[in-house]
Amino acid sequence: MIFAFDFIILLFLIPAAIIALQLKDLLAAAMVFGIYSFLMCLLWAEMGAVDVAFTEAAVGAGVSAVFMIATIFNTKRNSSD
Amino acid sequence: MIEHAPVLLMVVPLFAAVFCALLGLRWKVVCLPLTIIGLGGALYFTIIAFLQVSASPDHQISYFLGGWNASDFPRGVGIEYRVDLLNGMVLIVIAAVALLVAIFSKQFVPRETPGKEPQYYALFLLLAVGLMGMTITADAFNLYVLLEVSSLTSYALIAMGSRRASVAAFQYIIMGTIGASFYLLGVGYLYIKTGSLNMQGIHDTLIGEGLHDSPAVYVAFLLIFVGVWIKLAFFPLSAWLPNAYSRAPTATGCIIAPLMTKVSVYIMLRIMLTVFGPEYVYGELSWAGPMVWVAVVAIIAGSILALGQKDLRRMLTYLIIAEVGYMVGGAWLLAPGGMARGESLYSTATGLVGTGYHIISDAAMTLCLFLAVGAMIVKAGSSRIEDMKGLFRKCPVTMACFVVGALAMIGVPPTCGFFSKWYLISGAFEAGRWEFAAALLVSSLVNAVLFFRIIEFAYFGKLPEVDDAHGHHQHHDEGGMEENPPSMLVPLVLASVALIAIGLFNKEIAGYLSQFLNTVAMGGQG
Amino acid sequence: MEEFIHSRFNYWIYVILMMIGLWGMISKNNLIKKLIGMSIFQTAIILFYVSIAVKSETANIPILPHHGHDFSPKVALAHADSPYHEEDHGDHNGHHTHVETPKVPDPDGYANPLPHVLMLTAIVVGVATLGLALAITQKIYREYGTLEEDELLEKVRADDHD
Amino acid sequence: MKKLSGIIVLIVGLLLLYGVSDPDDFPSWGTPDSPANKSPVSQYFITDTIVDTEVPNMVTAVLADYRGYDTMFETVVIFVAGLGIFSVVRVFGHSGSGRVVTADTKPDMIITNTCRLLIPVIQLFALYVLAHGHSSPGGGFQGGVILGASFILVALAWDLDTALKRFSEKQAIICAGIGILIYAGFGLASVFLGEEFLNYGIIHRILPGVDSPEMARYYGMLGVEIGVMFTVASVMFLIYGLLATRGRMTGGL
Repeated sequence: MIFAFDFIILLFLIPAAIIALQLKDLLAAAMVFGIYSFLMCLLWAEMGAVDVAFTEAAVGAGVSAVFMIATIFNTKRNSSD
Repeated sequence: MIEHAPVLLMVVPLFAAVFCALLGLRWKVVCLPLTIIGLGGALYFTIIAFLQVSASPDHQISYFLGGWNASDFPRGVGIEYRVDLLNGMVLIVIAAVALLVAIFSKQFVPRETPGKEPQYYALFLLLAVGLMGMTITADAFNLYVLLEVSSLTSYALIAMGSRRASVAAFQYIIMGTIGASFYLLGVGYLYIKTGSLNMQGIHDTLIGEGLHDSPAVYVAFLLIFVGVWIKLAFFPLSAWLPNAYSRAPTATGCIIAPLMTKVSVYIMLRIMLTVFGPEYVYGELSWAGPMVWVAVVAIIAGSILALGQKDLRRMLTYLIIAEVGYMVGGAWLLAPGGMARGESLYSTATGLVGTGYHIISDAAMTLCLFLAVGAMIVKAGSSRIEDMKGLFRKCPVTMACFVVGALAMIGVPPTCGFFSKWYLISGAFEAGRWEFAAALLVSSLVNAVLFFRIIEFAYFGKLPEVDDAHGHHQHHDEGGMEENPPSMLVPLVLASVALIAIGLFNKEIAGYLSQFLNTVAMGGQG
Repeated sequence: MEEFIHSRFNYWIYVILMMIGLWGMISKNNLIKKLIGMSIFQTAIILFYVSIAVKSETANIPILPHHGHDFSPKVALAHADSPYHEEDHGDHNGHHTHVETPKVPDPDGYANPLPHVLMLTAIVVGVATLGLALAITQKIYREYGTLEEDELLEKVRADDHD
Repeated sequence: MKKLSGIIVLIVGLLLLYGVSDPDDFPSWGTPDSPANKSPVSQYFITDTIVDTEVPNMVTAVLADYRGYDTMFETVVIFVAGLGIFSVVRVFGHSGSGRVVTADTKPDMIITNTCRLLIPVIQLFALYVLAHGHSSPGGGFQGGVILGASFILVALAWDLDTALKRFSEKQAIICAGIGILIYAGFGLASVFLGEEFLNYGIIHRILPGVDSPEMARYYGMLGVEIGVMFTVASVMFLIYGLLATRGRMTGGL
C-alpha cells in the first residue's frame, strides 16, 4: 500500500468513469470502461487484494468488455447521449 | 438425515434444476416430473424442519454449513442457517406455492416458451432455491448472494415472455440491481462497524458496543431499507412492478407475484427484528409516525390505480402494491409510549402478528388469483376485463376458485383475508393509528368494487352473437361447458382450499407468530 | 488536514464513483450506457469493501509465506516480526531464521481476507448481471430496433394502445 | 426527469458521505484497529486458516471452505446467467431476421498463427492458476475465466463455428451443470458421511492417501475449485457465443 500510487490511480478513475459514460461512440465507451476496470484492478492489487485484482483483470477488463463489444457489434454503435 | 433438513430443502431442488438442464437437452419430457419431484422434496424437508423447530425447546434450530459451529469457533466464521417459527412457516409457503405453480405450468410452458422448457424449469427451480435460501439464512452476505440468485432467475424468466416483456425485464434489472447494491453497501457499513456478517452477531455487537447512535449504522439502516423497499415495491419505489409482473409468461407471473414481494417483506422483518433489533428500530429511530402514513398512501394509491385498469393481470399487480402497504405499515404499528425496556415485542409492536400472518395469507391469495386469472385468460382469449363475459357457464370450477380468491382479497370471514385484516386492524386500534385502519377499510371496499365488477361480467354477461363474427373464434359454442384440464384445476382448487384452511387455522398460526415474537424480545434484551 | 485527507480519500472517491454510476444508470438514455453505469456502480461498492480490508502500510497480502507448515498457533504466542520474516533465508548473519519455534501469523501483519472473499463473489454476480442485461438488450433491439430509452418507450406505448 | 435523477444522485451521495465522514465514528482508511479488522472472525481467518486447512492463501481457504456455501451459490449465479442468456436470446434454426453478419470470413494468417502459439500457453496458465490457487492468488474462478477466454480467443481468431467444433453448445451446457454437480456433490458426500453439508474434513475417510481432516479440507477445496472452473469456463464461452451471434450460435463476430 503506497499512498501516492493510490492517490494517483483514484484521481484517474473519475475521468475514466465520466468519459466512459459521456462518449457517444459506444465501442469507444466500452474500451474506456475496460481501462476503468484495469485501473480499478491496479488499485486493488496495490491495496493488497490480489485475488480480487486478479479476478477483476480477468472479468472486468477482459470478459465484460468482450461481452459489451459483442452486443454493440450486433446492435448499434452510436448513442444519442 | 433428518437433522440436515435445513440444507437438504435447498440442495434437493438445486440438484433437480441441474439435472433438468442436463437431461432436458436430450429428453424434454423429464423436465416437469423432475421439477415436481424437486419441489416435492423441498416441501417435505421444509415441513420436517418446521416440525423440528416447533418441537425444540427454544423454538429455533441452527445449522452450521461446513461444520464451523459457534461453539468451537467464533460466531460467523462459517455460514449459519437458522430456522425459527416465522421463517419455518414462510419456507413451507414458498415450497408449496412453487409446487402448485409447477403443476399448473404444464399447459403454459411449452406454448409460451417453445423449445426452451428445460431451461425454463431449471430457472424456475433455481428461483425457488433462491427464495428459500433468502428466507432461511442467518448470514447477511449469504442473503445477498441468494437474493441475486433469485433476482437473476426472475429477470430471465420475465424476459422469456412476449416482446413487451423484455423492456419490463430491463427496467426490472436496473431497479433490482440498485436495490441489491444498496443492500450490499448497507451490509458493508454494518460490517466495518461491527466486524461480523452473522445476523445475530451484528445484533449482539450493536448492543454490546453501544453503536445505536453511530451515523454509519444509521446510514446502513437507510441503505438496507431502501434496497429492500425497491425489492418489495413499496409505493414510491414500485413503478417497475406492474409491467414486470403483468408482461411475464403466465407461469412466471404465478410464481413471482405471490412470492417475490412476500419474501422481501419477510426479509424486512428479519432485518428489523434480528439484525438491528427492536431496540434500535422501535426505540432509537422514531419512524413509526411517518412510516404508517407512507403505508397509508401506498395502500390508497395501489387501490386507486387498480380501479383504473382494464387489464385483469395488471389490475392484480396494483393490488399487490396495496397489499405491500398493509404489511409494511403493520410492521410499524407501535403501542403508544413506544418500546419500554424489558417489555415483550408482542405487546409493543401490535401489528407484527398481522404482518406475519398477512405474509402467509397474501401469498396464498395472490397465488389463487393469479392461477385463476391465468386459467380465465386461456378461456376468454384475452386479458381484458370486458372479455370475461359468460365465463361462469364455460368453466364453473375455475370461476368458483376465482370467487374464493376474490372473497379472501375483500376480507370475507371464513377466508384468511378476513383474519389478516382483523389482526392488522386490531393492531392499528391498539396503537391508536386510526388512519391505518381507515385505509384498510377503504382498500377492502375498493377490492369489493373491483372484484364484483369482474364477477358480474363473468356471471351475468352474455356473449353477444356478433363477437363470433369479429374473430373471437374461441366462443363458437357458447353455453357449452369446457372446463380447463386437471393440471390447471388441481392446483387452483388446492390454492382456494388453502385460503380457507389458513383462515380456519388462524389461531394456531397467530399463536406461532406470537411465540416467535416473544423469543425475539427476550433475545434482544438478553 | 493532510492526515484527514489521507485517511478519507478512498472513501470520498468511492462516493463520487458511486454517484457517477448511479447517475449513469438512471439518467442515461442509451441502454448500454445504463449498463456501463451499472458496472461502475458495482465496482465502486467493491472499492469500498476492499478499502475496509486495508491495514497499515506494513500489512502483507493475505497469503502466508510458503513455509506455512511451521505455523502452529496452538503452541506459541504471537510473533512480533514482520510477515516477511519467513522468507529471509540467506540473511546477513548467514543462518536460517525459520523453523524451530512455531509461530502464529500476526493478525496485524496481513490484510483482512474476509472482504476480499465477499468481493470475489460480488464481481462474479456483477458479470452475471451484466451478461444477462446485455442479452435482454439484444432482445429489445431485435424486437424494437432501437436502444434509446425515449424512442423505446414511445414504441411500447404504441404497442399498448393496439 | 433529468433534474429528478440529479437530485436523487445528490441525496444518495450526501447520505454516503455523511456515513463515512465522521472521524470519531467511521474508522479511517488503512487502520488496523477498525472493528472489521479487529473482529475475532477476521483474526481467526488470519491465524488459524493454516492450522485448519493447510492452505497458505487465506482468501482461497475462506472462499472455498469457511464460506464455501456462498461460493457454491456464486457458481449457481454463473450457471443461472448462462441458462438465462440462453433462454432469452437463443433462436433455433436459421430463420432469424435481420442482417446476416458476414465479417471477413477468411481468418487472417498472422492472427491465427499467433493464436495457435498463444492458446496452449493460455490454457496451461489457466490450469496453473487453478492448481496453484492454494498458495498464490488464483483459484477456480480466475482459472475458469482464463480458460473460457482461450475458447473465446479461438472464436475471435477463426470464427465461432471453428470454436464450436472443439467445444459445442451442448457440451458447454453439460460442463456447466457438471461443475455444480461436482461442487454440490462434495457437499452431499460429507452429508452422507455423517457431517454437515460441505464439511470436507470428513472425506478423508474415503479419499485414498489422505489421513488427516486438514489435508482432506485441502483436497476438498481443490475439488470444488475444479467444479467452479468447469462451470465458469463453459458459461463464459456460452455467453460469448450467444451474445456475438444474437443467439444463432453460428457465424457472428
